[in-house]
Amino acid sequence: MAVLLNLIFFLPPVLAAAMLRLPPERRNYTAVAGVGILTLFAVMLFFLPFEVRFAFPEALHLLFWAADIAVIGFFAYAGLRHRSMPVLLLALAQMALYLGVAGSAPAEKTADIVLNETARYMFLIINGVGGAIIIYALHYIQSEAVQQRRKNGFIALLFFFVGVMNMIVAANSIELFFLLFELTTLCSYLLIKFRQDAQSVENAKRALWMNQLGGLAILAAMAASLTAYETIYFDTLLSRANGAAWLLPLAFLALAAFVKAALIPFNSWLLGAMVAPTPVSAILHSATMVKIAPFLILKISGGFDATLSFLVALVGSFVFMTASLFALSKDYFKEVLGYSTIGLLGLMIALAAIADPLAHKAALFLICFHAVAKGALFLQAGILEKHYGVKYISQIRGLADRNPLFVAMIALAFGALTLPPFGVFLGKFMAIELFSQQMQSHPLFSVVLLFSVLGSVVLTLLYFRLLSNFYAKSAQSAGEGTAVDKRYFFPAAGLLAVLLAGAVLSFGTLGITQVLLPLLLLGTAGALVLLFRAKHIDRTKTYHCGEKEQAVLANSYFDFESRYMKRAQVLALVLMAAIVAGGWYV
Amino acid sequence: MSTTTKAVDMQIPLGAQHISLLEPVKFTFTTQNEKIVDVGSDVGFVHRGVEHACSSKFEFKQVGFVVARICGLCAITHSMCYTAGVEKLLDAQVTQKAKYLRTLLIELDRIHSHMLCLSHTCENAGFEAMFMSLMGDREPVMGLQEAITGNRVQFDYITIGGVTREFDAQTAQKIIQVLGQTQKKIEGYIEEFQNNWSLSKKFEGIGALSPEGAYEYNAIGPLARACGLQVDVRNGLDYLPYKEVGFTTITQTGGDIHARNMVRLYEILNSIKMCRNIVEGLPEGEIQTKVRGKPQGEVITRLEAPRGELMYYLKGENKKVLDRVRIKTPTFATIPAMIEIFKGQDYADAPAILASFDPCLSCTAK
Amino acid sequence: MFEIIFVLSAPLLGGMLQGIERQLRARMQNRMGPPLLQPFYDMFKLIEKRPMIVDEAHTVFAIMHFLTLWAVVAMLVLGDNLLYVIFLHLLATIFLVIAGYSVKSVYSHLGANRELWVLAVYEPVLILFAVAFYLLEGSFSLQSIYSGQAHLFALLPLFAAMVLVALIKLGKSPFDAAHAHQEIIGGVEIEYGGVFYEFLYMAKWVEYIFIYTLFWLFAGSNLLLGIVLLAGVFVLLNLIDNATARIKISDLLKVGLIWGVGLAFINIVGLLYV
Amino acid sequence: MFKLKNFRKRSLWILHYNAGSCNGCDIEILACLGPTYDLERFGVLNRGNPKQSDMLLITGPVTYRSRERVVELFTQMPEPKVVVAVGSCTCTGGVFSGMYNVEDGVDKYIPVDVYIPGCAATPEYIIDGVLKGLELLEHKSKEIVKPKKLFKKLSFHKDHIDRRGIAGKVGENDGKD
Amino acid sequence: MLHSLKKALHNLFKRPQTLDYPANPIVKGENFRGLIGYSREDCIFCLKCEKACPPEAILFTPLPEEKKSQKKEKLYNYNPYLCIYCGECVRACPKPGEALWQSGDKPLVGTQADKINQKWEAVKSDYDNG
Amino acid sequence: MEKIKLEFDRIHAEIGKFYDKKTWHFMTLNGVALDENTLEVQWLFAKYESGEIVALYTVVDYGQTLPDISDIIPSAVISQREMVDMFGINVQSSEKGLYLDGDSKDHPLRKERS
Ligand code: SF4
Ligand code: SF4
Ligand code: SF4
Ligand code: SF4
Ligand code: SF4
Ligand code: SF4
Ligand code: SF4
Ligand code: SF4
Repeated sequence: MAVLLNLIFFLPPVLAAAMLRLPPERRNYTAVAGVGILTLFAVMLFFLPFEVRFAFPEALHLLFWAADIAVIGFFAYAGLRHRSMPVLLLALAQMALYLGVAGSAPAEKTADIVLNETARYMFLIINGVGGAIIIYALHYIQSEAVQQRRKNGFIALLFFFVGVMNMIVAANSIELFFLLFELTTLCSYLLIKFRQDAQSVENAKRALWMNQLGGLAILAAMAASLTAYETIYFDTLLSRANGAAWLLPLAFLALAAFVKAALIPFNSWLLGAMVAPTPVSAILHSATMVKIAPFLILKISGGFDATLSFLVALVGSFVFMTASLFALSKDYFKEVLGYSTIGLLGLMIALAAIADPLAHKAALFLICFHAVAKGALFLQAGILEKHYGVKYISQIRGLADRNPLFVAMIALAFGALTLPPFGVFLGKFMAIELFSQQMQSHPLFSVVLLFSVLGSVVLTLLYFRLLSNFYAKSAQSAGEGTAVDKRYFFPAAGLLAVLLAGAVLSFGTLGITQVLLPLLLLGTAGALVLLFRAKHIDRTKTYHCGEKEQAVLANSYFDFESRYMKRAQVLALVLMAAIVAGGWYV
Repeated sequence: MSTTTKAVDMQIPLGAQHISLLEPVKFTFTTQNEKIVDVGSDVGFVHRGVEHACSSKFEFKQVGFVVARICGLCAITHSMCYTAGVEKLLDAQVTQKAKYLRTLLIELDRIHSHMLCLSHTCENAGFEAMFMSLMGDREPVMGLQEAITGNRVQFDYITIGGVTREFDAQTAQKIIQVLGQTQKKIEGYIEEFQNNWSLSKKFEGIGALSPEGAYEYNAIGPLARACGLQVDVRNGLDYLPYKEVGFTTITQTGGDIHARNMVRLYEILNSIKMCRNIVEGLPEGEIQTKVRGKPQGEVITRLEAPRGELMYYLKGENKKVLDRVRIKTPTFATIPAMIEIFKGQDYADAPAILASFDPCLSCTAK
Repeated sequence: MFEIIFVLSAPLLGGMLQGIERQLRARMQNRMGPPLLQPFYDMFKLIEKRPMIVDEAHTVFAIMHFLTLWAVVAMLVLGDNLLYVIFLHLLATIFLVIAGYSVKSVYSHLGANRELWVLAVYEPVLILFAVAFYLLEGSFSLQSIYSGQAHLFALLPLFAAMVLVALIKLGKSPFDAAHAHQEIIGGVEIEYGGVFYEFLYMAKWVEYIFIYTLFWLFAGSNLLLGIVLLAGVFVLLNLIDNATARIKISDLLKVGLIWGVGLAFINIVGLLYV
Repeated sequence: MFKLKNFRKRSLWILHYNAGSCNGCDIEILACLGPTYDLERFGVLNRGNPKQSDMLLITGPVTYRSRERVVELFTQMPEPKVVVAVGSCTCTGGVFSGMYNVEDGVDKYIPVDVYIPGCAATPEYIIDGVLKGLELLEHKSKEIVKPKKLFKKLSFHKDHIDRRGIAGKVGENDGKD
Repeated sequence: MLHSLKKALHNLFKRPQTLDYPANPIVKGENFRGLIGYSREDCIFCLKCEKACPPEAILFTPLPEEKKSQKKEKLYNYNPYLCIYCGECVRACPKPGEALWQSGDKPLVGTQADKINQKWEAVKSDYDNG
Repeated sequence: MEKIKLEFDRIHAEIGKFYDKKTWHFMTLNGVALDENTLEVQWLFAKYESGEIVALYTVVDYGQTLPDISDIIPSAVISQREMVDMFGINVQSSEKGLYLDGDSKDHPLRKERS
């Protein structure tokens, strides 16, 4: 099995290398085959009945050490090249801290790699959803106006990213985790920069230094862990810190997670990533990068005490509410999706922070289904941009008339984020129950509950509003109702199929009627919309006060973001500071 | 790359047909988030051509009945204003009793018209019960008008030289009794309009006109008086005995819907007082004097209709048909003000603001 | 068995309720009012009208709105999970909102938009309502709520919040901005006529049953209290409707979020300490 | 056995349009909706929406600018429907007959089922008329009644006014919705 | 708000103010202005009423040939759907109350079958020709 | 009613000089067709305090263009539009179509009509 594990770690980099070399035709076949194999591995590993742990040979450790130095060095170089003070300074700080930590780390005999249940789920998402996105990207990237070499590089990077992700979810050594964390930062930096215009470079720099902060937090966690618990391994740390009062390492790790999850106030890096080609957003939001955050919290929340658990949940739910609210102010489709990702990550983190098996299950549900649904949505956002030339919600109006099937697919993806019986709904549903439960022992959790209730309502509102735009009639619907390119269509449709199939998973938590009834209703609605053609029924015009002219329609809009962003950021920062303080004193 | 949603304008039509409208008028509100930023209007739906008909088709004796049909709500003020003008041109004398009776009817009309306006404003503010209640309490007043003139709405009571009917002692008693009841009801409404929480949300500070704006836009009637302007044509009339029957000018400050409502409510009380004085102090005498001759010359007469100043300009050239009849109606001049007031308000308030103007498009467009 | 009959006849019962309400309202307004069966006369008339539609999807969504609401009531009455029922109720609202947007009519769009905003007020209250029962009963199971004791007195603030929600959901002033007749002529429902309007009309009846059943939960298994409670709420809602004007949607949001959600939240926190 | 017909006659939703009246009849319609006359006893509701209305209450002699709106509203109402002309000026033009901007009664444009005389028509007449309309509604078949063309036979100033000729296509769905 | 609440509650236990017309007829005052009444016997055919009437709701048309008898007798036509019930005709009439009077009767509601406007058109063309 | 004649060229200036918004209430703009070609145009004012009425007037023929006074008196806009409709005289920056449809060639209140 360790072989399989090693394969899933090292096949992607190999594929990445292949992508760089192969001519386009063969490149595509190889990529599709590679994705297939990876997904197969992930599925096989998923059904593995036991935990796998092993350590890498010493030589590899040295390689990792060298890689670390190289990556940090590259960051320093990037800082110099872009004349970005934060990047340079952070790189230097990281270098110093890393050398200090690595130098003083004791020799431990523990597994570097641990394959537990959480990791198995993550494999599925990373390889399944990530794979679908890569396949989609194969065609998508061809329409970019760059040289073929860079297009290949793009695909290669995506593969490499998947590889890194595969390894990070199984990493048990914090040092290794740090390296991979930095590598994801690097990947995202390169991907965001892909189009190389001023905006892209600017946003890539921002993503870089913010994520470096996360790296720094991990280094700080390592340092703290070394001083108090003399280990740089997750499992050892958790077992030693369990019941202990001083939880600073965990607090720092949580901070790193917050940065990766782009929680407010770090939200700007993820939103800035929108400048890159759509597959980048898709892969960042669904399968990779940001998912590290809830995953990390899941990993370490076993060591949380009640206060830390509450504080992290508070940050999570607070961000859930505010990010959902800010999403309402956005018109750019991908940004709306971005904010909603941030919000849902907040909820995942809040759930993951509760040391309770059910909470972990809920968090996992959310992670998985959010990944699938968001992946699908981003792919569809890409189709909207490339195929229909639509980027803004206000332009979306009336699309349902032109391509009902496509819109039904989007509707399904949105539905999967709010409605029963889909996974994300299930997560929210369980969250409310869990928080209510927590409340009984820890009354302050009522605030977490309130935030999540409001957040989930606002999010629902957001999705409805968005969705209704597709069905909205407008005076100005342009373009033709052509079929969407198959190469775009299939990855998205595949993900949706997974979503639907996933509803089955909720059977344990929901009863049969609870699962089937909404499916039936949705199905009827969909079927009726597609099939109901009342030829014999007369048509009338819409009522316009007896006048004949055309209506000029528009949505209402809001400006929560510019009004409340500052306050939200300050509040979130205060809460995060409280976490560090809590880790120190409690 | 900040792409916060842009301000997109939505155009909300109100009219020509709309449930909150009694009369056809068309406003097109350009709104952002239901806030009105611009208003387009079309007020000409009810144009029938009365001015033209009055100087071509109808003889001057008939015109009184025609101009009454410019508007059913203040039909009596139209016929009064016209008749006063013609009487001036003919140099006719009218008995004191006829003058008193004319005033009585005009004030009764004001009572029912104000109550209607208030109830319509409440209906448009979504207060159905208040609409019902006011409409119910208005009925006795309508009954009085029918008892006196023989018709509930178009009284056709004033003729050149006097009035058509008088009433007996029994009716007089009934008038006093109904007025007493109505007064009590109105006092109740005054309290309710001041204290109802939801009405304060709907009316206070909404659709406000400043005193400056009132001068600027030539506001008249309750609209101006709600801004504190002392404008009431009844103050200086020579052909109706307002001074004797206890008229006072009612003003309020604030200029919002609430102030307009209060002006109307207090004016109803004042009208009730005047009516009572008239019925109790009705002079003896004939109600009709014979009038001869044909109108000759130019005259302007003014009268305070429920909605404000009504003006007639008549020009006769010693013929049966007048040379020119110019009617300036209360709402006519305030349409620019209305459009100004709408801006910056919520669309949700528009129907109530509109109703609180008590606009009369049928007379505006004639 | 009783439950099943109740569910099947929910629209009819709602219609009766509306008939009584129209009569009650009329009497409060000092007039005779329509006959008790008026809603059904309306129904039969609507069915007889010549069908006219604006757009197919628009029509379908109205039908789905009705069906979903009915399903929601079924789940509620048959004793499912309270929280689940409340979430499923969202689905009904989605159909309505999309229906509102799917025609090129200003008023319909305004109505749909407002429908969304009022959702932001009542949905949190409803969820907190479910949570309150969770805290008291230990689960969201409606079965146990129906057979449990009456919680009205532990949940008085929440009860007040629910009255607010009921006013919003049943379209009564002061909180009926979502389908304000004098502004947007019924909002979402404006473009429907004939049979297709009938679905929305009946959906309103079902909505009555939904809301009043939620109130029933306050009484638990106490039948007498339940009946008194429902009658009281019924009269109270109509009294409020008859004593207030419609406030604007922005005011509604403020009042609803501060008072509705506020009261519900305070009640829940209170439950933890009592 | 119940028949659908038995039920229909007691529900009547109205749409009111003022086509240039003096408001006299309109306020009497309002009075009818008020508590003293309470039309809701007969199931009457003022819907303000042609699509949900069975009866079109028209007041006013139909001014030139109103005529297309009248037809538009009429066509948006689904059958069976009745049109009630309220007030003398609506029936025949009343005092306004022959004025240059009026069309002398609605029946030039749409088929009128009930004529309520009076200036103003009192609530009593209006209730009579509405009940008459209810009766007719019961008998009305579902046949489609088309509005008449937009024209005025007796044009007051033929040589001055050529705008009467423009009879727009009204009321039908132009496929843009 | 309290005032309205009290009122609503109070109304609930009161008899409604609705006049149950048509179940109970509405009694009109004696001088209610209804239909114009006409007596052929008393009329002197001075045509003053015709001239006075603003909407021309009274028209005198020539009698059919065979009926033509003494003096200047003509056929009285009255259109209650055109009449505005102002009473001017009665005031103009030299024999008010005998030849012409305003009754308290209410006019009948017309229907399509009554062909109101067509019939009046015919009267008007008679009048124009006469 | 006092009548003051204005010279055609000085209408705007004279009204501007005369009109004080807190003293004078602008009632309306009135037109009286004198014969087929000439029209008397009156700007009617009433004093707030005493009710005294003043008519500023001028005699024009239909070819002339009246100045726009809505910068002095905003509510005159609508009267001016009415003049355009009823008499077919031009008023600066006021179009037709307040009451009559834009395509009407008719001017009901001109002398030759009655
Ligand atoms: S005034 Fe009120 S009741 Fe009357 S038609 Fe208008 S909205 Fe309806
Ligand atoms: S001001 Fe209004 S109420 Fe008075 S006559 Fe004119 S239209 Fe009628
Ligand atoms: S707003 Fe309209 S639909 Fe809503 S309750 Fe009032 S009358 Fe009924
Ligand atoms: S029929 Fe008479 S009362 Fe009715 S609207 Fe017309 S003019 Fe007014
Ligand atoms: S809002 Fe309209 S439909 Fe509703 S009760 Fe009032 S008048 Fe009737
Ligand atoms: S019939 Fe008479 S009262 Fe009625 S609208 Fe016509 S003119 Fe006015
Ligand atoms: S009452 Fe008036 S309208 Fe009727 S016939 Fe006599 S004069 Fe003519
Ligand atoms: S005025 Fe009298 S007498 Fe003369 S024609 Fe008429 S009814 Fe006859």
